[in-house]
Amino acid sequence: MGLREYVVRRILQLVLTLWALVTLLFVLFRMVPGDPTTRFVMEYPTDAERQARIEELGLNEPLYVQYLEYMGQLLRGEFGDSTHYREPVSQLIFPLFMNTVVLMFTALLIAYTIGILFGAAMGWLRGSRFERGGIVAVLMARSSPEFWVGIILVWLFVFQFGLFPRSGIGGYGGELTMNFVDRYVNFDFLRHLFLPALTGAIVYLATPALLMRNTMLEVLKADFVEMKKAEGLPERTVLYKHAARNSVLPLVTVAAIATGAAMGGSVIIETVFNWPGVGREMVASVSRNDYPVAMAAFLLMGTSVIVMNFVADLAYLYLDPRVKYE
Amino acid sequence: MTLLTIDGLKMYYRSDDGYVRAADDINLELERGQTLGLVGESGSGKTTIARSVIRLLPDNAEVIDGSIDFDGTEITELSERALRKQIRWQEVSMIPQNAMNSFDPVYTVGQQIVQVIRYHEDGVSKKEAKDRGRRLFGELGIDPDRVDDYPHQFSGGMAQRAMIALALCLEPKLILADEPTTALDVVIQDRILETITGMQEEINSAMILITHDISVVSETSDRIAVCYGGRIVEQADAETIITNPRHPYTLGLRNAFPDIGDTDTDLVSIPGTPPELVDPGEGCRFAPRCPFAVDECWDVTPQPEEFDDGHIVECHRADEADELRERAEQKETWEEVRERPSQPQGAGGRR
Amino acid sequence: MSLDTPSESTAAQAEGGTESIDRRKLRWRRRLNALRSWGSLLKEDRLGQIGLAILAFFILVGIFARPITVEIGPVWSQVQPFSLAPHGYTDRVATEGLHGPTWAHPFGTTDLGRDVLSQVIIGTRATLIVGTIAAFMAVFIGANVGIVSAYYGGWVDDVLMRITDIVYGVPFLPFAIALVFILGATLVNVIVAIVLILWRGTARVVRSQVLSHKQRPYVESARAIGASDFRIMYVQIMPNVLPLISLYAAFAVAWAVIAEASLSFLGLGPQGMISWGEIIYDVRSAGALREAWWWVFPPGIAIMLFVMSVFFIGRSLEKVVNPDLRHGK
Amino acid sequence: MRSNSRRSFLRSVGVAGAIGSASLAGCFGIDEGDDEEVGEEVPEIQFVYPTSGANPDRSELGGLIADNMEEIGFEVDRQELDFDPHVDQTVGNHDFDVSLLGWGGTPERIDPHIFLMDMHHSDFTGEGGRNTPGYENPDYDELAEAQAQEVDEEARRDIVFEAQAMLAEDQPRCYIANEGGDHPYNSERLESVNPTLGEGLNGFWNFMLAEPADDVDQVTFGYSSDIISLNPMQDLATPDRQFIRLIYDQLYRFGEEGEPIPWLAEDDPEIDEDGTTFTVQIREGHSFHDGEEVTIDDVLFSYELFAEYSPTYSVYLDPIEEMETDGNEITFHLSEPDATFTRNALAQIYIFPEHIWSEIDDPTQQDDEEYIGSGPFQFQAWEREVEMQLTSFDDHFEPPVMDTLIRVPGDEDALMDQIEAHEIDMLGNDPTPTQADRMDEDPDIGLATFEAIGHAKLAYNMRRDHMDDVHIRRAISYCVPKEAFIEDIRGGMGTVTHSPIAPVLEDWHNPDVMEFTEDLDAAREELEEGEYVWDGDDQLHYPAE
Repeated sequence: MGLREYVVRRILQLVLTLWALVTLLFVLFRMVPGDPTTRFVMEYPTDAERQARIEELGLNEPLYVQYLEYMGQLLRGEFGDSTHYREPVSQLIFPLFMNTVVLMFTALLIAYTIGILFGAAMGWLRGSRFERGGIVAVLMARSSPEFWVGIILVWLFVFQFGLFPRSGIGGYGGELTMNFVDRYVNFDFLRHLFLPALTGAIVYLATPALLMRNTMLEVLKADFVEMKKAEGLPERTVLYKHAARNSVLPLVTVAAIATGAAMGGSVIIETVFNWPGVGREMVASVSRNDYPVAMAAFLLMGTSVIVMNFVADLAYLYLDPRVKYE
Repeated sequence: MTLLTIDGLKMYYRSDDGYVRAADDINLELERGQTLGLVGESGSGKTTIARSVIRLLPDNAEVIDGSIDFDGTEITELSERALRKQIRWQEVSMIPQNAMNSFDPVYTVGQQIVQVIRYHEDGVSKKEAKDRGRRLFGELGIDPDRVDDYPHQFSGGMAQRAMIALALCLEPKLILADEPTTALDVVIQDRILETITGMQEEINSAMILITHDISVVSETSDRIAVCYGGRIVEQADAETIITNPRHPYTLGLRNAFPDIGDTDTDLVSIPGTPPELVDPGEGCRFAPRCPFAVDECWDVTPQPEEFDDGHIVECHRADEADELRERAEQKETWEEVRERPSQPQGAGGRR
Repeated sequence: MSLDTPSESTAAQAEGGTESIDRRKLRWRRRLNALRSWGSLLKEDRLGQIGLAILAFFILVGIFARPITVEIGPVWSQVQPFSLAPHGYTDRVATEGLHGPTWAHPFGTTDLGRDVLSQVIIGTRATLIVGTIAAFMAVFIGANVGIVSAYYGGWVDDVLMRITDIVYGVPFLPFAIALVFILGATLVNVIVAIVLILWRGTARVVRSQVLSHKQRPYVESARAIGASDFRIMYVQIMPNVLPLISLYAAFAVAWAVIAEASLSFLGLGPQGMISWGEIIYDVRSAGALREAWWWVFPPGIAIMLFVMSVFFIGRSLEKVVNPDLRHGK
Repeated sequence: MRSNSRRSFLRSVGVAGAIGSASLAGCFGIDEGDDEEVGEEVPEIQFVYPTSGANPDRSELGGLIADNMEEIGFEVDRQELDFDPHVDQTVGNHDFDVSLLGWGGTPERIDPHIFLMDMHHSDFTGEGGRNTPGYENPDYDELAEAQAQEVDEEARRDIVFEAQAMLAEDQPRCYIANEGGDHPYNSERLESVNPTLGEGLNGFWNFMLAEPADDVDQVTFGYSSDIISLNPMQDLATPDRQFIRLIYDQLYRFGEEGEPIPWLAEDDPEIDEDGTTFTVQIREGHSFHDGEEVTIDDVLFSYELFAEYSPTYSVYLDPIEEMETDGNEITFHLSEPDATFTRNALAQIYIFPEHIWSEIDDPTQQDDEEYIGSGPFQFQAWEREVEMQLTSFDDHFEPPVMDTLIRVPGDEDALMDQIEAHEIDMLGNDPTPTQADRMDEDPDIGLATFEAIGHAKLAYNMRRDHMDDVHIRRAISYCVPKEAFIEDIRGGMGTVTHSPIAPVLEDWHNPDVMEFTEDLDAAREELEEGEYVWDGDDQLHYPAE
């Protein structure tokens, strides 16, 4: 199978998976007991008015019609209107998605930077007390659900030391802008970002650290590591510039997959820190029977997973050392 | 003038079953500009001996006794930092067996040459360092522009030349060449070897050439030491070892390669496996494979004995060498060993 | 490690049905080999030992947390009369609510005057039940999908692997949240939500491992003497991938427990029982996170320890599956 | 949740220690259950109450009520539901026997009309109607209709009292408590706050009168959900209304005591003798946020707009036959006398700028991104789930004290933490008893206490035969630990009630109605009176035929 054929096949598979996700979503959210008008039931004195609302939302159509309409809508790049907020879902969800991306990207960036350095050190010092302790520490972090890590951090940094704000994405009363730089690149935002990002970083640290350690153990068997030592280069140079540099390649694919998965994992962190992101919005919209928003949020998270899995596969193609170096 | 003196070196490896005596009672001397051939099977300790000079050994290696004097510096007592900064590559460089795998695949060869030059020599700019690499490439018969290539873009022979360039870039006093041609095509082997010795003479550095192939060292070395079971069983100038060896193991080695000695003899390999080095006990370590072993050989460890000038042998029957030499040329002599009931060996695997 | 012993099994197969006892012995030996090699590894693996000890502790706590009564119609019998938890998890044992640790209540009391220690002890059960059942079911499905997919290949493989890919595209927690919210927060729904996603990992790795086993001589010779597909898959190949499956089972337990805790934390935990995640949810909804450390730390630490113990065991199992990870010179 | 726990709230205190040892005793057993001289078993009671996620206090209360019901011989099918499914199943589909829900109270509901009419009149028993119990009593219907048309306050009060007494005896619902509360605020940053009846710090007069400290130029207000929409032509949740009325003015506003006071209107409406004509004169010289003057045409336009498009308010405008304007006066001609017209129509319809809204094709869609009104606050900016920014409209005839108001939505527990961390200034939600205790001790945090007019209540589904018996309903009402709910579960926040009209509404509340408090003996007596019997297992049965 040639490279081109592989990529084409992989893209077809991507499309199939997306279609399946959309269909799954549709089925899932049509299983909801009750309907979106429940929330307003007290506001509708008569059945007729409630019925009118149901018709307005198109919920009286046969399921397959609703399904086709939903698919058509998505193909046009629309998510429909929120039944709760009565406004286009896209308008509501994209700022939230951006918030989530910024949060999780920061968390992963920290996790992978520290994880890789830490994992490299563990591999380098194999069999040492440092390695054993490191493994236990990393597993301990990974064994803690996100909410637990978040709660500890809040307890420590907010309640005990009062160093960081409790929740939200920024101080109040500033300019509300969608401009990326104005919105995210300022001290106040970063202060709010710190704890949630750290929570994610701690939980996500284990994968790169352990993987890095394992690939390090492989790479350390390579002749060139011995050679670099023979050249008299300092240990740190050999470790980070050579051994770690070589071990890091397989991690790129893992990082891509983790990025996708993290979008879905943001739910808990966003809930703990009241972060206005797509995960928290999903939980909220599910609980108020706002299908279009819940579906869009779910779809965005699912699409992130699928696309990043795809990116990981392609990255693997280009980065596989056997392809490149032999 | 003596460059390197190894005196009574015992370099052991710790293991769960006890010490592995990888280098036991080693005595060696090397003059400036001279080439020493270190010959032996794999596991004979030749690599350990050579690498002891730069202490490039696994974490579990331990100097039990003895000294290594390199150009007035006691290697065994040197700090890690000083060793790195002053000895490794600056004074002693290395040519490994597999050049391809010995370059870091993610950097160009040029970058790796520049890196090592700039680390050891202060005040050299990147450009100067790279120019030196290009010059070396030229002298070694590689297109200088290829310094910008990645290791995987080189052929095996080219990679080995590039490695030589790397080894010579600091003009070291000693080069440890560890089976530098084994991985290569037979046709290229000789040319590479010539290149190495040619360059070595040019910058007047000494060399320890490690090989299992006695024919390689016979042509290039001034002196040859034969290793067996962690000991140097025989050493002398190259001529003596080739024409007048006294240790049965050397006799056997000589038989294993066609171009030395009489050309019409059949190729004979030495039967059996190298000895167990954990707690080897008393007795000659070669005895189980030696066709000439007598009772004394099993019980008493032979001590080094000097014959002619600098010809040192560890064998109880070294003085019977002439007779043994004749018998050793017979294939049957070695076949007998194979049929001999084997002596019980220690349990457990080798290292 | 000798997980596969093709020569043995080929020999046994070749002898046909008459020597069934020997054959069975060999088969069992092969199965036990993996276990035994884990056992011997475990002797040197401190983390694995600690993991086992913690897990055993939690299992005992779970069993003896409260008496277990089995009712069949009007007849009931108490199969386990012992009660480790001094109180029921909804019993009000203190009149004034939120209070720090005392001798009578070592983990303090909740805002509604309930004994935190009892809640944590009883919460072990939910964790054990969800963890083991969800993991077992997920691994059961995953292993079967993997084996069938790899063994039959062709369109079966295509279909099953496409389904696996699709499941890989579904974000775990959001899916579980949506499903549990929609179907209701019951024990069964929580387990179903977890299982529906969790099987995917096992399916992929088992498939790739079975693919390599499929090529081995022992499978070919089994086929040559006319063994059924079922027999080859489950009698010949399965024991060889068993260590891998048990490794994934360990991880599945960990993920299942974390998922259950996360759902509970969002208030979507199984109703009618208390779990560690739910205790923390209660702390949060009582607004007591700030001061009631005695209430929030025990369940949090319990979750962490439990999952950690499973990871520790997983790590030592991993060394059986992948001997390269073993230390040693 | 917690369905299998055997727990009686008051008993278990102190007794719990014995349970552990008692459970060690038995090993095998057979439940006995043969009986004579009893009729059919009373059907299992389908009791729907909130999950602890939806409402922890009421969830706890639901468990206690169910325990008590079991104690007196009912079999109970406990169904814990989240808010939406709960409303849908009970209010929407009438699938319940007993349902524990609340009913919010806003100033609009200070008038007894909704409580007496919509919630108990037989016209409202349909699915989704507010008469969830399906209470149909012609005598009562008469009273409910009469109070609506009685323009004389004294006379109306008598009718209202009588209606309450009737409801208490019939017990279509069991009114449990007015869940008044405490809203926290930062007393360092705010000199004073002004909690209002039923709304606490969400009240209009709080935003108007809350006084920031000297150097504080913006006040942040937190609430546990975001605003759905600021367009009153859409369906509205209470939090939406609470902010719409800051931006838009009405002819009359509910004053601090809950009485309509002239706002855009110059004076009280002139009502003719038969109560069918209302004339209102509007204030002159007031302008919208964009500088355009507020005219009588804007008023007329707004009333027409609401009559046509507002799903919530159009019903209040149904009695209007004709409207006419003259100078700065508007006259409403009604088809029949309406005692509630001032409260429902004049005080709740917002005045919209005609020059903007007449251009909008579909007023149910929000097209005015600037939200131009004439209210005391001006809309500035809004990002969903993040914050909404309002500033004071300085040209208003009664501008608010504060300059800037920021509304922050979020999870309740995070908001409570934020107020303690001084990240926000005041909150429109009740702290839990734990949080309230903590805030009480915090010198920087004040708690603004207010009374509620809404309540927690049980609804009995009288469409079902077994629930159509008043003895059953009363017996269950005797199972409700109202005191414990307020004192123990809610930490003292709120007041016990027995009537749909809150005690705090002294003008309308009838203090002398039949009372039901937790009393299991009285419950059994009530059942005996209904000739119910118990079998050997203490299960409740109909009498033998």
